[in-house]
Amino acid sequence: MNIDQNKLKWIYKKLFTIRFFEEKIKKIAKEKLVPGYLHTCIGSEAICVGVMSALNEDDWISSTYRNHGHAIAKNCELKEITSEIFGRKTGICKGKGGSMHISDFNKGMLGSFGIVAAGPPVVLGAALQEKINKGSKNSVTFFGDGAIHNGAFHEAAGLAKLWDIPMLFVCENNGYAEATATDWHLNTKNLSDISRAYNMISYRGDGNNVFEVREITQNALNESIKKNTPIFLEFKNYRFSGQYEGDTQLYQPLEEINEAKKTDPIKIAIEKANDYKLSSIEINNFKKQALDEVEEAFKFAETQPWPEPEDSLNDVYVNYPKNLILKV
Amino acid sequence: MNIDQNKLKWIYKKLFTIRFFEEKIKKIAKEKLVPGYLHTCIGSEAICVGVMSALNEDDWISSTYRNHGHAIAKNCELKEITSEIFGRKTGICKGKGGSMHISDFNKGMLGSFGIVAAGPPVVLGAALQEKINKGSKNSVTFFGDGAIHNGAFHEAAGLAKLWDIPMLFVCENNGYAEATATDWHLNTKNLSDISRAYNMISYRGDGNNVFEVREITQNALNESIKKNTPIFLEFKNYRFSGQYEGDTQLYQPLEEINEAKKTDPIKIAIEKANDYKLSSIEINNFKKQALDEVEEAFKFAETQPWPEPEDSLNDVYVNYPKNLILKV
Amino acid sequence: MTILTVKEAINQALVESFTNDKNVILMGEDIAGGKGREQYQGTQDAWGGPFGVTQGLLTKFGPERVRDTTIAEAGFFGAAVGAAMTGLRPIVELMYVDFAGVCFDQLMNQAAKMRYMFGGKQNVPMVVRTVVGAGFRAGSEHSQTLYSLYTHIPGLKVVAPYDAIDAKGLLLSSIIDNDPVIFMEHKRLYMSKCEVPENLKPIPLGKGRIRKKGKDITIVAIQRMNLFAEEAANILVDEGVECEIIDPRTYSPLDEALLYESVKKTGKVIIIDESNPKCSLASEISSLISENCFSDLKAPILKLTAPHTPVPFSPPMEDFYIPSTKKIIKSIKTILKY
Amino acid sequence: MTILTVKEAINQALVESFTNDKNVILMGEDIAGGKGREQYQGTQDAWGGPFGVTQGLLTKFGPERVRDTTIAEAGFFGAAVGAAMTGLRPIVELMYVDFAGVCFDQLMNQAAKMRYMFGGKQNVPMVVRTVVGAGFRAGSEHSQTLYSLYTHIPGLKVVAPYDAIDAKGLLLSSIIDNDPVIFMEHKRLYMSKCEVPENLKPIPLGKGRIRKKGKDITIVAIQRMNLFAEEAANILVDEGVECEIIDPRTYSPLDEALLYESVKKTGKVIIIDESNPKCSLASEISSLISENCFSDLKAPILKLTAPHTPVPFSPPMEDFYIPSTKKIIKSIKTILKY
Ligand SMILES: Cc1ncc(C[n+]2csc(CCOP(=O)(O)OP(=O)(O)O)c2C)c(N)n1
Ligand SMILES: Cc1ncc(C[n+]2csc(CCOP(=O)(O)OP(=O)(O)O)c2C)c(N)n1
Ligand SMILES: [Mg+2]
Ligand SMILES: [Mg+2]
Repeated sequence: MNIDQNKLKWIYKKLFTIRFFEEKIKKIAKEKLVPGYLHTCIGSEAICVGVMSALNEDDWISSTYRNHGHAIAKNCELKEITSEIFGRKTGICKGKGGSMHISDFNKGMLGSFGIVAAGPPVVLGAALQEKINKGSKNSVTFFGDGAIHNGAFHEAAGLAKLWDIPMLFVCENNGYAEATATDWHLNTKNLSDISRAYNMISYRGDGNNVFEVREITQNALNESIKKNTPIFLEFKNYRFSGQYEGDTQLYQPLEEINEAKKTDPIKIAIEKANDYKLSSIEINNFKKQALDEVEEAFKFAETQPWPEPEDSLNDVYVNYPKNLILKV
Repeated sequence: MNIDQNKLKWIYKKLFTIRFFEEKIKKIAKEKLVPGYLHTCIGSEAICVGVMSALNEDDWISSTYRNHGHAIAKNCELKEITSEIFGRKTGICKGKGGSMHISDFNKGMLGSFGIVAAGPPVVLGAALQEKINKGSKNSVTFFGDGAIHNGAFHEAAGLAKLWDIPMLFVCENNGYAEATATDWHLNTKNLSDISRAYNMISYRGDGNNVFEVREITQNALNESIKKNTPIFLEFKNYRFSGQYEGDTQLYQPLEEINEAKKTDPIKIAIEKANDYKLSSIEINNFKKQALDEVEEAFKFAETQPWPEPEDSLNDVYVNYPKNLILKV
Repeated sequence: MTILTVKEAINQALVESFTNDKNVILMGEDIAGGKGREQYQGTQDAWGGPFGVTQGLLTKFGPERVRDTTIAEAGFFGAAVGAAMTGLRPIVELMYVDFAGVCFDQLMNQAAKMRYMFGGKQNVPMVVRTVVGAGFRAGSEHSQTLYSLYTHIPGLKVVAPYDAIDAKGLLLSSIIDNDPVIFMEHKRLYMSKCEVPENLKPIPLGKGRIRKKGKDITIVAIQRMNLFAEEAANILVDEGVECEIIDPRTYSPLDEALLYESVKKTGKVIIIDESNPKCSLASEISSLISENCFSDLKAPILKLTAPHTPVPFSPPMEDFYIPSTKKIIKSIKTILKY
Repeated sequence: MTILTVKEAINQALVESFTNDKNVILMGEDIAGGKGREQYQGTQDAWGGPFGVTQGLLTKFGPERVRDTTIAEAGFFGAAVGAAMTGLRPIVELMYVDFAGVCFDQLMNQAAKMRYMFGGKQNVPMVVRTVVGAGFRAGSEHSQTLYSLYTHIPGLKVVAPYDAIDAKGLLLSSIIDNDPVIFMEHKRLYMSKCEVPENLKPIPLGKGRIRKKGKDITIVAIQRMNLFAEEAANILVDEGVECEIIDPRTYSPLDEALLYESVKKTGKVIIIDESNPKCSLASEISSLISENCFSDLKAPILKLTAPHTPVPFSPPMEDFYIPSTKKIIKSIKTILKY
C-alpha cells in the first residue's frame, strides 16, 4: 500500500516515541519516582500507531488503563501526558486522572477507562451521535482480549449491529488478561469468533506489523461506512510488560517471551523500513527525535507544580453549589 | 420415542393444568381480583412440560416473572402457587413473592427472577456445585428470547463453557420481548446462533410439540453429561398472552395470532394423543382432572388468611438482630 | 392552566424538549413498542413504556430519535454517556429503578466521574428517567426507591418530583442541565393531578418547595410521602397543630438552607422516606439538620422509613412496609410532647 | 501469639476455613494466576490476586476449589449465589469495590432478596471479599469505599476490619455465617501488623470494638480512619482530652448499643469516614445517635468525611480528600468548646 511520506514519518516517530516513553516509565517506576499504578504497553506499539494512522485527528476513540500508547498515537501532548503521570497541575487531566485515565477529549479521546469493557458502550454512543447528526467522525473502541467475556462488551456489540452503527471494535489480543493466558480463557479457536454471536464482520491481523494493522483498519473503516455496520478487528501481539509495573510476570514463561521478541513490533517496523525506502540514517533520526521528545517531556513533568489540594473540588459538575461539595 | 404410561399421563395432565390455570388467571385479572402484575404463559405449555418431563424431581431450574408454567410443571403445589398469587399467608412464598416470584426451593426451583437474565448465572452456580460435589442433579435455566442480549446471560454462558459445566440453557423464543418482535431484535438468522460465541453446542426445536421438546431435552442432558459441557436449546413457540395481563397487545397483528393458533401446543398435543394410544375419553378425563384441580386451587386460595403485617419482618436474614430490622 | 396528571406532564416536558432541541433523543426498552411490526397498522407506538408515559413520541419525532432498545442496559446507558459527550442530550429509561444493578457502573464510574477524572474538558448532559416506589403490589424487584444509591455518588444529580408541576418543570430543567441527572418518577403518582400553567418554565434543580407553611413541626417528605404528610397535617390542624411540609424535590443538590430555615422556626423535625432506613436519604437529611441546627432542635429528629426488609408483595405486608398517615401522626405526636 | 499483617491474617482465615469445611470455595480473577500456563514451572499461583492475599490457596486446595475466572463478575457472582444456595460456601472476590457496578444486581436483587422473596426456604451463605479505600494513588476508579451502597440493602451483611485480629476473626465468622456478607479489606491496611492469638476464635458479626476508652468525646472511626483517630487521640492526651474510639467493625448489623452507651458518657461525637458524605455510613450513624441520644448530646454530631468529589489521583489532592489527623484534631477541638 502507498503511504504518504509524512504519514510514514509520523508512523515511525510514534512507534519509537511510545516504546521509549514506556521504557522510561518502567525505569522511573522501578525507582518509585511516580505515584500509583502504571500499566505500560510495550509490544502494543504497532496496534496503537497502525490503527491511529488510519484515523483522522478528530475521530473518536476510547482506551483503557493501558492507554499511554493510544494517547501518544492520538497526538495528545507528550508533556501533558507525562505531567499527568507525575500528578502535576499541568497534566492532561490536571492531575485528577493519573496514568490509568490519560485522556484528552479535545483530541477525540472519549476516555481511558479503569473498568474493563467500559469503553465499547461509550464509543457506541459517540458513533450513534455521528449517525443521528450525520457527522463524519469515525468511532473506534480499543479493548483487550480479557474484555470479550464481559457483558458490557456484548451489549454494545449487539446494539451496534442491530442499529447499523458504523464503528470499529478493536481487540488487542496480547496473550494475557492480567495473569491469565488468552489461550486458556478463550472458548473459541479464534478470539474474533466472538463476533459471530452478532453476525458482525470481523478481521484478524498481525498486531506486530504496523502496516498490516493500518491496512486492515483502513479497509475496515471503508467497509464499515459503506455497509453501515460495525466491524470487529482482532490484532494479535504479545504483552511484554507485566499487567502493571511491579508485576513479577512469573506466569509468562521465558521461552515464550524470547519467542515473542522475534516479532517485536519495533523490530518488525525497522525491518520493513527498506520496503518504504527509509534509510537507517532516517530511522536513527526518528529514534533520536523520539528519544529527545520523551526526555524533554519527563524533564518538563518533573518540574511542574503540584495541584493545590483544593483543586480537587473543581470539575465534579458543570454546575453545583460549592458549599455542598465541601462543608467548611 | 417410548414414553412410560405414567409419564404420558403426567404430561397431558400438566399441559392442561397450566393452560386452565392461566386462563383462570386471565379471568380473575380482568376482574381485578388479585393484586399486582401477572405474566401468564399461554402458548408455553409444551416447553414447560416437555423440558420438565425430561428432568428428575429434584433437578435444579430457574425461571422468570413468567413462571406459572414452570412451577406447575416442576410439581410445585398448585394450591400454594395460587395462594401466593392471591397474596395469602399459605402462599408458596408466604405472600412475600407474588406472581412474579413463584418458586419453591424444596422442589428444585432456585428462583423466579424479575430481572431479565438473572437466572443463568445462578443456575451456573448450582451446576458448579454439582460438579464440585460430584452430585447428579441436572441444572436448567429458562429464559426468553429477549434475555440473549443481556450481559449476564453472556457471562454465564462463557463461564459455563470455559469451566466444562454440564447444564442446559433453555431459551423460549416466543416471538416477543415485551412489545418488541424477536425477528427485529435478533442479529443472527437463528436465535441459537448466539451460542457460537462460546463454541457451545446448540439445538433448536418446535416449542409447540411437547414430545419434541422432551426428546431434545433428554438427548441434550445425556450429551451434556457425557461431554461435560453446557448446551443451548432454543424452542420456538408463540406468546399468546400479552407481556402482562392488561397489555393491549396492539403490536401483535391479528393475522399472526390466528396463524399461531394453528400450532397451539395444546392442540398439537391433542392431535398427537392418537400416536400414544390415548383415547379422547382419556384426554377428556385429564382435562377434567386438570380443571378440577385448578378450580380447587383457586377456591382454596380465595379463602386463605392474609399474612399479618409484621410477617414482613421475617426471612430477611437467617440471623440478624430484630430491633435493627424495625425500630419500635 | 390545565389540569394534568404527572404522566401527562412528563410527556409534555419530553415533547417540548424534543421540539426545542433536536439533540434530545430517547432510548429505552419499548419506549415506543411494536418494533419489528411496523408493516402492520396500529402496531407502532403501541406501548410508550410500561406506563405509557412516552407514548406518541415515536410518531411525533421518528425512530432515529426515539429508539427502542434490546434488554441491554449496560450497553445503551454507556451509549447515552458517549452520545451525551459528543453532542446529543440523551434521555435513557431505566424501566424500574430496581434494575439499577445491571447498569450501575455506567452511571457511577462513567457518567458521574468522566468529567472529573479526565480533567473537566467534557460534559455529560444526559438524563436517566426511572420508575420508583412501593404500593403497586409489584414485589421485591419492582418496588424499590434507591434514592440514596445515586445521591451518594458525586457527579450525579438526583431529582424526584411529587406533583405534575414539579414533574414537568424539573424534567425540563434536567434535560437542559449539563450534568447527568437521575430523574425518578413514582409509579403511584403517575395518575395524580394538578393544575399546570401553559407556559411553565423550567424549575431550577436544587430548590426545595414548601408545600405547606406551619410553625410547630417540620415534615420533610420524600416524593410520594408528601401525600401522607399532607393528610397527616390536615388531620392535625383540628388538634391545633401547624405542620410545615417541605419537599426537597432534588436530593442532589439538596436545598439545605430551606430545611434549616424551617427547623430554626419549628425546632422539631420528622423525615418521611419510603426507602429502607440504613444510609438512606432520611439518614442524610437527619444528619445534616442535627449538625447544622443543633441549638434550634427541641426534640430528636425522627426518621419514619420502611423497615430494613425487601418490599413484600402481599397487600397487608406492603402496606405495613410503607410509612402511613397514621404512623406519621403518631410520630409527630411523640415529638410534639417534647 | 504471632505478629501478622492484615494480609497474612486474611490468608490464614481462608486456609483455616478451607480446611474446616470442604464446601468453601473461592472464585475471582487471578486469585491464583498463571491459568493456562500450568505446564511451565513456577507459573502457578503466581498472583494470589493483585495484592497476593490469596496466594498459596491453589497449591493447597487445588483448582476445583480455587477457581480463576474470566472478567465476568455478573457471571461468577451469580454463580456464587447459586452455589451457595445448593450447598457450597463460596467466597468471591470483587477485585476492587469500584467494580461494584458491574455485578450489583447479583448482590442487591439476588443474594440479598432471594431468601426473603421466595419465602425463607433457602439460605445464601456467601462472602464477597473486596478491596476498598483511598490513599494508594489509584485514581477515581480504584479508590472508593462504597460502604453505604451495600449497607443500604436489606439482606446483606457488611463487615470492614481495621486490624489483623479483626480481619481474621471477622472473616472466619463471615464464612460460617449463613447470610451473604460483604467483607471489605482496605488496601492501605494490608501491611499493618498486630499480634494475633494462635487459636483465634471467630469474632461475632454485629459487635463493635472500643479501641480506646475515654470520657470526653466519642470518635466513631470507620475502618482505616481508626489509624488517624488514634493518632489524634494520642496527641490530644497531652492537652488533657480523653477520647473514646469506637470501631463499629460491622456496618450491618451495626452495634448501635455500644455507640449509644459511649455517647451517654461523653455527650460529644465525631464520626470519621473516608467515603463521600451524602447518604454515607457517617450520615447513618449520625442520624441514629441524634435520634437515640438526643438528651445526652452536648454538642452537634460532627461528620468528618471526604468531600462530594470522586477520588483524585494526584497526592496533594488525594491527601486533601482523605480525612487527616490534623482535621480530626481541629474538629474535635470545635466540639469540645461546647
Ligand atoms: C470490571 C473489571 N473487572 C476486573 C478488573 C481488573 N482488571 C484490570 S485489567 C484486567 C485484565 C484485562 O485484560 P485485557 O482485557 O486482556 O487487557 P490488557 O491488560 O491485556 O491490555 C483486569 C481483570 C477491571 N479493571 N474491571
Ligand atoms: C434487566 C431488566 N431489564 C428490563 C426488564 C423489563 N422486562 C421485563 S420482561 C421483559 C421482556 C423479556 O422478554 P423475553 O426474555 O423474551 O421473555 P418473555 O417475557 O417473552 O417470556 C423486559 C424488557 C427486566 N425485567 N429486567
Ligand atoms: Mg490482554
Ligand atoms: Mg420472549
